[in-house]
Amino acid sequence: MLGLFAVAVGLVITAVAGFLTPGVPGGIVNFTGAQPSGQPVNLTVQTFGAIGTGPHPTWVSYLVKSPQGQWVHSTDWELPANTVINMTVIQYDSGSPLRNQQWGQVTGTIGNTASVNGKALSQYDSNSGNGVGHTFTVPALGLDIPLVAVPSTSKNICGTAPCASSFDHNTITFSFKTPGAGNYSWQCFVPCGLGYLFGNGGPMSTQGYMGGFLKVVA
Amino acid sequence: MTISAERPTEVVVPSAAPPSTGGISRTPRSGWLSQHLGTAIIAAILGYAFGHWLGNYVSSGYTYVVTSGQNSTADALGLLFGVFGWLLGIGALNHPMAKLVGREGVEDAPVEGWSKYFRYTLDHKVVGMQYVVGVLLFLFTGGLLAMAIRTELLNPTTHVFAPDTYIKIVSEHGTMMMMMATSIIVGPLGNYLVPLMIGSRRMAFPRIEAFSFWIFVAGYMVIFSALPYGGFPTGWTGYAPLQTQAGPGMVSYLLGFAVIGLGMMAAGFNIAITIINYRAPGMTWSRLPIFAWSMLATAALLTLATPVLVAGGLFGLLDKTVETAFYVTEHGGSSYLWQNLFWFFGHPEVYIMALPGFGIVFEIMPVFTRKPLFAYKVAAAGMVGVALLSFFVWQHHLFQSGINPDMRPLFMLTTELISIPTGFIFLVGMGTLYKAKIRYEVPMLFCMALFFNFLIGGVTGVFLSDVPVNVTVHGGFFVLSHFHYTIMGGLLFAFMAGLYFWLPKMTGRMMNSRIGKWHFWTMFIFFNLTFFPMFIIGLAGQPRRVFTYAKNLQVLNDFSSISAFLLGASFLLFFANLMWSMFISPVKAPANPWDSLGLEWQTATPVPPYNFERIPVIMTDPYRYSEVGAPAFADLGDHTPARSSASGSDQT
Amino acid sequence: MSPQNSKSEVGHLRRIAVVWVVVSVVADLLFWFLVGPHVPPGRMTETAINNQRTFNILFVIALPVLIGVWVYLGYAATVWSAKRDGAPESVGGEAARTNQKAQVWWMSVTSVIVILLAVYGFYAVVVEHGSGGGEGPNPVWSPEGAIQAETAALGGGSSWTPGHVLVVQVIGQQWKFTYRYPGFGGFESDQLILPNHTTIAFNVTSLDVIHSFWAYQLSVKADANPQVNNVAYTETKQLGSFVVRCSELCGLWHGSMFNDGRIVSQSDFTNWATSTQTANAANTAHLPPFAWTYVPDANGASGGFYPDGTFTPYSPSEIYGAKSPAS
Amino acid sequence: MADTYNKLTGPRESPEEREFELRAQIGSIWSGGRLFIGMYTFLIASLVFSYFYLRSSNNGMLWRPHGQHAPIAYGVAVYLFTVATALLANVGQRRLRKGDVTDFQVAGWTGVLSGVVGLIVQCWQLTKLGFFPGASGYTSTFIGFAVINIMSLVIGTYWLETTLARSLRMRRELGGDKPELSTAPTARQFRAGVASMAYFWGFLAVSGTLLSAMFYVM
Repeated sequence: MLGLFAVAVGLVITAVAGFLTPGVPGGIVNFTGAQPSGQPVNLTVQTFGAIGTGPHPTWVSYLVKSPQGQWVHSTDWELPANTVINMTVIQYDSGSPLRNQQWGQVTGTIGNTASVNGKALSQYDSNSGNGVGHTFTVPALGLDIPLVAVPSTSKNICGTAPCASSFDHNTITFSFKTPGAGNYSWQCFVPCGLGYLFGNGGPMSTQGYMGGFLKVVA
Repeated sequence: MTISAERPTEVVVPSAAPPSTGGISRTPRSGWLSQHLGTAIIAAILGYAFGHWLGNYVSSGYTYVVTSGQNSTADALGLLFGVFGWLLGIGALNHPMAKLVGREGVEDAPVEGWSKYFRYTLDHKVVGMQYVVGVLLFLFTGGLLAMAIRTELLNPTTHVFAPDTYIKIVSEHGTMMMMMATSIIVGPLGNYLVPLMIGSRRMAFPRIEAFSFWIFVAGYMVIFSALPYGGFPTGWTGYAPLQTQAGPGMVSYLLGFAVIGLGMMAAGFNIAITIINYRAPGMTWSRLPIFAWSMLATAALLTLATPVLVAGGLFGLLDKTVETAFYVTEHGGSSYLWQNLFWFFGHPEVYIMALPGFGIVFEIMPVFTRKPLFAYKVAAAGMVGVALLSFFVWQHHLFQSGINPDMRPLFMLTTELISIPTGFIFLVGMGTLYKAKIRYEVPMLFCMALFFNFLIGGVTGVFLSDVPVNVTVHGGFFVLSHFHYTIMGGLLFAFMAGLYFWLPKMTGRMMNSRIGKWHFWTMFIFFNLTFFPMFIIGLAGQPRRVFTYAKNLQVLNDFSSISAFLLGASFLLFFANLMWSMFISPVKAPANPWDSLGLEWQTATPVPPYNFERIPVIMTDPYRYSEVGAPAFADLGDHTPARSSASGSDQT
Repeated sequence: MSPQNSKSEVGHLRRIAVVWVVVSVVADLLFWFLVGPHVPPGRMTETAINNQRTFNILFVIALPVLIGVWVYLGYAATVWSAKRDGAPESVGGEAARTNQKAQVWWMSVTSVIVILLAVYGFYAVVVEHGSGGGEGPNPVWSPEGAIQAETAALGGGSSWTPGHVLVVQVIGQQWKFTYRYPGFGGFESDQLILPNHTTIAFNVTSLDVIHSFWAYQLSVKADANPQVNNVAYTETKQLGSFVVRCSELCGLWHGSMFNDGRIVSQSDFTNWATSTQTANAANTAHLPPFAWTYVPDANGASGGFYPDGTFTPYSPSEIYGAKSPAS
Repeated sequence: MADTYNKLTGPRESPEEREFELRAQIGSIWSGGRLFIGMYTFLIASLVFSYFYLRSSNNGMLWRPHGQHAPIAYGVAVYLFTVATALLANVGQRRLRKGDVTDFQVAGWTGVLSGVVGLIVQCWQLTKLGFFPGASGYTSTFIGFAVINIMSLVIGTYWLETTLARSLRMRRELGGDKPELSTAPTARQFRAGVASMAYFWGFLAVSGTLLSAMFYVM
């Protein structure tokens, strides 16, 4: 009896621990030390309609280019504090209107501006044109960039990641300065969790897909 | 025969002459050859596989399934058929199926040995013991999750868990504990003790009773299945439309609550009917042990409030599977609807978790104070009053929600009125202590602690019910601490008191009182050290269920976390004591170790299969501890000469 | 009961009462003067001041109750304990099944306290215009001028001037609050800046699930429900910054759903608002017209929970996140 | 429900004790039937509350746009079958009390048939809906109503059928003329069960009238 009880308890512990182990794919991608201290850090990510692998192959997500040049499926990025980050987002996804057009403004970047395929962007009307695929938003830093979408009528949309640059895409670049050390969550404000009420479930509600942390370290 | 206090004249029954019922006498057979836990597990797995396949077959074309890659319908049907298979496998459906062809239920012969604890049994004592293990498993799992919560809150910015994992843990902890707490006393002690206390040989509906336990276990597995499904993000309150938005883990929550709800209704139904109909001759309502009163009040809440939860869960499941829109405002539903349904159940549920605790304490205190229970009628009236009022207060959970704002003063009044019957409870407790001769055994320590803790929980409840103060304390750590003080500080302490007090009766083995005292003091101290700082944390502005908080609150949070770990250690001490005293080094319990006058102690230990050799006749009021020469509570009839002839030979 | 017994009874109760009164008075005085002024949520707004006072009054009543029970329990535990060693007594104590006087007293006192508290709470809610709590779409207890200000805001083209009620719309969305100022052309911002010495009417709504707008130091809390306008009032009293947190679990980033707000002077506020109005003008043009509630598209971007075309949206208010043209 | 003890191992009861327990069992059947109706009332009240709550809130003017209605012919048929079964169950019980066992059997089995047909029609109706379940508040509550109705019919018909089957088997077991009316313990329990069952059917008829009026008439 005692043994049976011990086995039951052991099973529960194993199961609980197993299901709770932080399951963020890819771990934390470290950008500190990639450059000499104080030098701007280049951060390149791509975003697309379906990750294609893992437990949820149909979900939208991000890949980040590690300092070693590989595309990694991770949304937790370690960045140096008080440093300019030059961020490049290669946007392969089609889009929709924003639920709240407020997020169509570029805010928080250096100069409150970004560039889409080389053209300056400070505000984008998501109700017209191709709409917005995603936004890159760090609420605590006031950082918000609408990631302009590729036309949904396009015949050349990247199906699953990783996407080759031959597919239709928009390249959005902007720079921002990291604050002092801390964990800053970032997320997307386009309701892009398909198949969920308000489009905010699934990938929008699971870390590692449409949101993560900027781990800023001193 | 009318129910009278007269002992019936003893007549020797010629037991060979069967009163022609359709009953079939079954001979005992080995427990492992018939249905038991193993067959239940196998049937549940098969049922799950079938249901999941069926769900995929039916719904794989749904838009939401195609685009999200997750199929709530398949998961719901899988779990539903899994539960069905489980009941089939354990044998819960044998009798209902036999009834279809007109067979009458006949109990199987009791199974000897350990295997009876893994079967669908009609013996309320076995069900009680099964429940002890069941709720401890629930408690242990929920406790592990609590440790995980406090680990994450050690640091405001560095995270051990991802935010979705953290919410998953919080939700799972809350839901498991709430489910467990509704049954923690009704299940083990209610089922075991009620027939013994009212002098009955049986429960009114033993199959419904067994059903309530096995569906309780099924509920545990269903709610546990939320973890592999990815958890659910709503906390134990499951607010829609977040509920509708969530992934398939939410199905486990909705179905789990519905399944546990079935168990709660079944348990409450059986206990209420038993107390109403099976009281021994002479046990008038004013002679009913106070624990049975508390069980009756609780059972009323269990049976009447829980259907509302089941209906709410059903609507939620329909929203998630066949895409109705009960809770989706944009499609003509209402997010307020769930809040109303949930709290209409939820507030009576709070008292489902408080009343059994009072019952236990009142039952135990007279034994250790050597005094009658002070103001017995006030105690019973207090419990019934709380039960009644609890149906009229649910909107105090919704003061800031914008639902019926002009009704707030009314709900503030009804909520504060509940303080009056709750005050009765304190009057009774303090009156019983007055000029007592207190013996500080472990159960008594837990009883005294309950009054200490519940007072804090109750007084902070008045703060919460006040609309102006509620603005600050609603939805924060203050309310979190408040309900931990009432549920854990009240109910769980009472449960511990009950276990230490009655385990000697249930198992025939004494709990070690030395370890017991260590367990009590560590639990009492670290419980208060864990949760008292949370009042301050809450007032300082920390909302519930957050993984980040203000940096200046780290000291208090860390203090609370470390105390929580020590509280966890105190529970390990309890488990160690349980293992040690029950299995490793058992000490045989005396027949009546606490000198109790309660009926349950008057029958033999271990309790004979049908509790009493003769149905006892109740002679007087309970709790006449302080009167020298008071008549015995009950006439058990085993001193009559007829006994030997009745039990001696069948053939007379 | 023998006279000797009844004497000792009085003795017990008198001792308990003396200790209780002394400790209670001391504790109440200490609390009221030392702790009371620092009790959250502080004194930044009218509602905060009122709610702090209510909390303190409740606490001053609660302390003697707590102390009374604790003193009694402590007394009982020490004085009325049985001898530890020796054979257990099978009977003992005194016959005290019930005591009419004690019961009547107890019930009367608890009833009076409880009803007084409820009456006081009712009074406070009415006089303090809902005490900062969400009052639903049609507040029954609103401060002077609030209804006119809100009616004007909805009409559009209203402009705020110092001394009047400021209408601020709080929009909850997963996972950020944004704020619209109808008095300044209806611009939307993720910053919450408020003028000092002004009555504020928060109109709280949500674009998706239930959130709860909790401006901690302002002592304002109102749930944000989709398609519900939940109104809460306060009056600012001090300059300074305050914290806004979401206090209703709303999903993944619930814990991150906070921001700092500031109370600034009226002229600073006007400067900030007008300059933001200008800076955001291009974006404001694309926002839906100001309304109390907005109809979020339940489906989100291209393909949602419900199949398209299965219901007829009818919008008495404005739609955030239209489906067309992009999809 | 009311189990008899296993004769080999059961307690040795005196006749008084046996009579005492039998009365308790009959009392349990009586009070259990009433309590079950109480529980069921709360379940149905939740649905009624939802109906009127959504109706009065009329969120997004989507309580019931374009006069949506459920297939009314099917609905009326289900209602009539429910009421017919309730009548038959009650008539049967009355005849049984008067001593007419055959009438009870005939009425009962007709009632079972009527209940089963009602159940089939109710399920059939769900395939004939002219609307999407989530189209409005009315359609949602209607689906809830249909599910609860199926549940009620299953429970009621099952209960009715078990009493009839019990009556048939009792004849074989006890023999004799009209053993259902004898003083045998099992017969006394049986009669209590029939009374509770008929009472429950009466309750179903009343609640069915209310619900059908709500969903088909109002």
